[in-house]
Amino acid sequence: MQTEPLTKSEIAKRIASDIPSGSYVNLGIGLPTLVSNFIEPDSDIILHTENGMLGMGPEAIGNDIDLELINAGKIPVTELPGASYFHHADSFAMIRGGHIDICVLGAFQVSFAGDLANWHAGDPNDIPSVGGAMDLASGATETFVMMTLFDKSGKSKLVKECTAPLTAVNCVNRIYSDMAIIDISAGKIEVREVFGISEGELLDRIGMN
Amino acid sequence: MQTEPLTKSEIAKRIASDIPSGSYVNLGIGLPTLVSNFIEPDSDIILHTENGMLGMGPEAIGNDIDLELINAGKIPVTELPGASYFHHADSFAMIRGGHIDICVLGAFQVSFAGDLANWHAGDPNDIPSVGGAMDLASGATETFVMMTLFDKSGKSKLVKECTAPLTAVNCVNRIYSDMAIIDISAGKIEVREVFGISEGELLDRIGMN
Amino acid sequence: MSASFISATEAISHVTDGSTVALSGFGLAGQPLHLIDALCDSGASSLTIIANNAGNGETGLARLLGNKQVAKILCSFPRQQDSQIFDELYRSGKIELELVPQGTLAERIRAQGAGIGAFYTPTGVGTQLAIGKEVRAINGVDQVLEFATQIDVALVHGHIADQQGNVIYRKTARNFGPIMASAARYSVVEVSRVVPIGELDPESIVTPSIFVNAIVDCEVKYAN
Amino acid sequence: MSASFISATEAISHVTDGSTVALSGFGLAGQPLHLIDALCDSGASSLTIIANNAGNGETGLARLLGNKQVAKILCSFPRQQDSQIFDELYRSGKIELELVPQGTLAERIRAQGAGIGAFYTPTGVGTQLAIGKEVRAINGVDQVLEFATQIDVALVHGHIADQQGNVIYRKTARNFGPIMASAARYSVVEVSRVVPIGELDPESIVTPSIFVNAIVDCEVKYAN
Repeated sequence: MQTEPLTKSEIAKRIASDIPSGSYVNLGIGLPTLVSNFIEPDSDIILHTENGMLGMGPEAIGNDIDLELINAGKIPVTELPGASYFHHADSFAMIRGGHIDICVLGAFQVSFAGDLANWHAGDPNDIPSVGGAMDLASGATETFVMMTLFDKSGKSKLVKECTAPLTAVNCVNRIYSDMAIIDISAGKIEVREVFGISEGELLDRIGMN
Repeated sequence: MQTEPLTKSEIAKRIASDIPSGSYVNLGIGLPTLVSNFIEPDSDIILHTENGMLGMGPEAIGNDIDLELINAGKIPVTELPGASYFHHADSFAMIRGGHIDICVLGAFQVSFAGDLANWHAGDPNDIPSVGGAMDLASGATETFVMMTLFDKSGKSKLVKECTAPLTAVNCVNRIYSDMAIIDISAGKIEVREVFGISEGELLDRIGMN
Repeated sequence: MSASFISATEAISHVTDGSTVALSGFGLAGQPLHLIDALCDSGASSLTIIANNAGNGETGLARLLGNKQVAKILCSFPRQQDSQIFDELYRSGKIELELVPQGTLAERIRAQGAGIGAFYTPTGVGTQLAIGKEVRAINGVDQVLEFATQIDVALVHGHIADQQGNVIYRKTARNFGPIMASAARYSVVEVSRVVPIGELDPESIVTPSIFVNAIVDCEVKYAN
Repeated sequence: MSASFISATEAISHVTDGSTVALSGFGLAGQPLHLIDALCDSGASSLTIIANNAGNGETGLARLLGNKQVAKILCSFPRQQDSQIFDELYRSGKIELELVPQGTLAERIRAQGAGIGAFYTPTGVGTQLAIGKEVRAINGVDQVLEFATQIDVALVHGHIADQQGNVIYRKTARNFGPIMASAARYSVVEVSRVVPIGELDPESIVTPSIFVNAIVDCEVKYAN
């Protein structure tokens, strides 16, 4: 057992190393964009950004910044050889049609059945914004969630039932978190690895024991 | 009154001269393709062919023949400046979405209400083939029919109700025929011009009197 | 009918009070800033706006919102770091919001342009955004019925047009432009350059002229 | 997953008895003749074919039909001057025909690729081809419900591919290729040339590599 929880970068590195060579991958805005820092240039992994591009490269710096070449988080990025551009309907045809092998999304909550809540924390004062999250969560072949396993007050984000509004039902295949990597398959949880916590304590804290 | 019925070329010429400058036009296979011979090069009329092209030029001859540049009748054609190519779903988005100003189609029968029958003569031994006729008849802003007004046995093709299988309901705006030009609007027939026949005799022969 | 080459002011005269206006763009990339400025100057009010976001900073769509010209916005992602003008209007109940998943927004626009009245999509099933919508199982997958979105005027940011009105775009500024141009009763594309007919490769034209009613040539503005 | 560069025979091994196979092409333009020849040689039988036409002359799709490998064809325009092989099979009841309006055929394929389960179209309302189909009035216009078409393998004729599997087409040979490539579980594109990654303009790629499972390079064959 590793004695320390993973840092955000370590989580991102684990995700990157688990993505098979040749995959088409969409990285959600926020935390998941860290994954791109750990994708090996020779891995043949191709990044999709829902605002109309395949073959997205690293964040642009200096003279490479072009305000008409941005990612889903509106950050200037670069173009890799083999890239292509397309309009929004075609971009979401890729997502909805099951052509994206893996998407990596952040989460407020994930249920034991794989339901995802990541677009609205539930506070009625918030301005609701969904973007492409629902399309990605329901459309990608596999959905990975990247998050801290417990919130700041220590409550588990992996829950029996989500209390925050859902993004999609039964869509999460795997959770990569600071404390554990957890598979969800056919409504069942399987802890693959723990970090800085024993499996027994982990199951206690998420209410599985 | 003109004393002779129009020839096919004369019908085609009339249609061409009635198409407003700047129109996007689809000419159906068969008789309607004759219309292209009479479109003035400076008329700014742009021809659409449903197999994926705007800006279609005249039939290709000699060294200009390219078997990957054909019209809906599979005849080699040419490309005019300003042409564009697109796939079949985009091509029929143009048709179904109401972007084609005028289509010119042949017909077996047209009803007084503007129903069109042009894809299947009704003989059960025929091999049924519809192509883009239904999409064009229902999708184009205006549908012109080009036909002889009477069949070989002298029966009117403009009928109270079509007996041949329909292509689309209430879609024909105008008939250009050898004997008359006839408008159909809100289920009413209006004879605009007759050729080699009096209006009274015409109405008798089509059963309108 | 073939495209006109007119000024932004002339193009915007097709927008009237209460019009539904689609604006291309994802954040600021592809937002038709020159056309939106003309729309601001026109004073047209009670507009319904269709766009992916709800404005950034103080320019473009944000300026239009700040002018109180917009009654309703249909979008997927209004909240951004610099969406303060929308945020204030929304929190004070001065603007109506219809929130739509981004892919459903794109497909509803595409459907309108393609003459498809409605379609079934798995996106959103079982969520708040599907409440009140018809659901149907197709091949064992629940799908929501979504309707095409009618648009009076589309204001689109393109890159280069030819003198017939064919348009190409630039990088991720393409985004919603082509589908909005196809969907509107009247489509306007602002471009940074107009070239003679025949200069664009027929294999590479993204928006054929059939989808374009007016081109606004901004070359002088872009050059400044 | 990224595209493989393989032989026609290897690509065709993904077709099994009873598979649904989509073939690009409008008449002979864009018909994937090399892949169809490999399909003929494979002997796969009881196929359902999706294509615009039902074969011309004695080659390509017509040869496949003549080989008795096809149980059913879904197309819009089977009857042509040189469709004698289909005509004979059809008249003798040896092949099943599902006739679909051309735009509906295209949209059913596009819907499958785009994850849209079904859609409403005005095409065909009130005709024999809508018998037994659901009809719904949308904004006062009757529309027919049409379902996405599942495809096991698409065989597509492209023009040039890069080594990542991005594809461009040539003139009206583009036709059904891009939508079929997007719709199939396994998509094969035959091309006349393969170029290094980076040689195709990112703005002009018609079928991004994400829609392509295998590229068959026919350069040698085309050169003959």
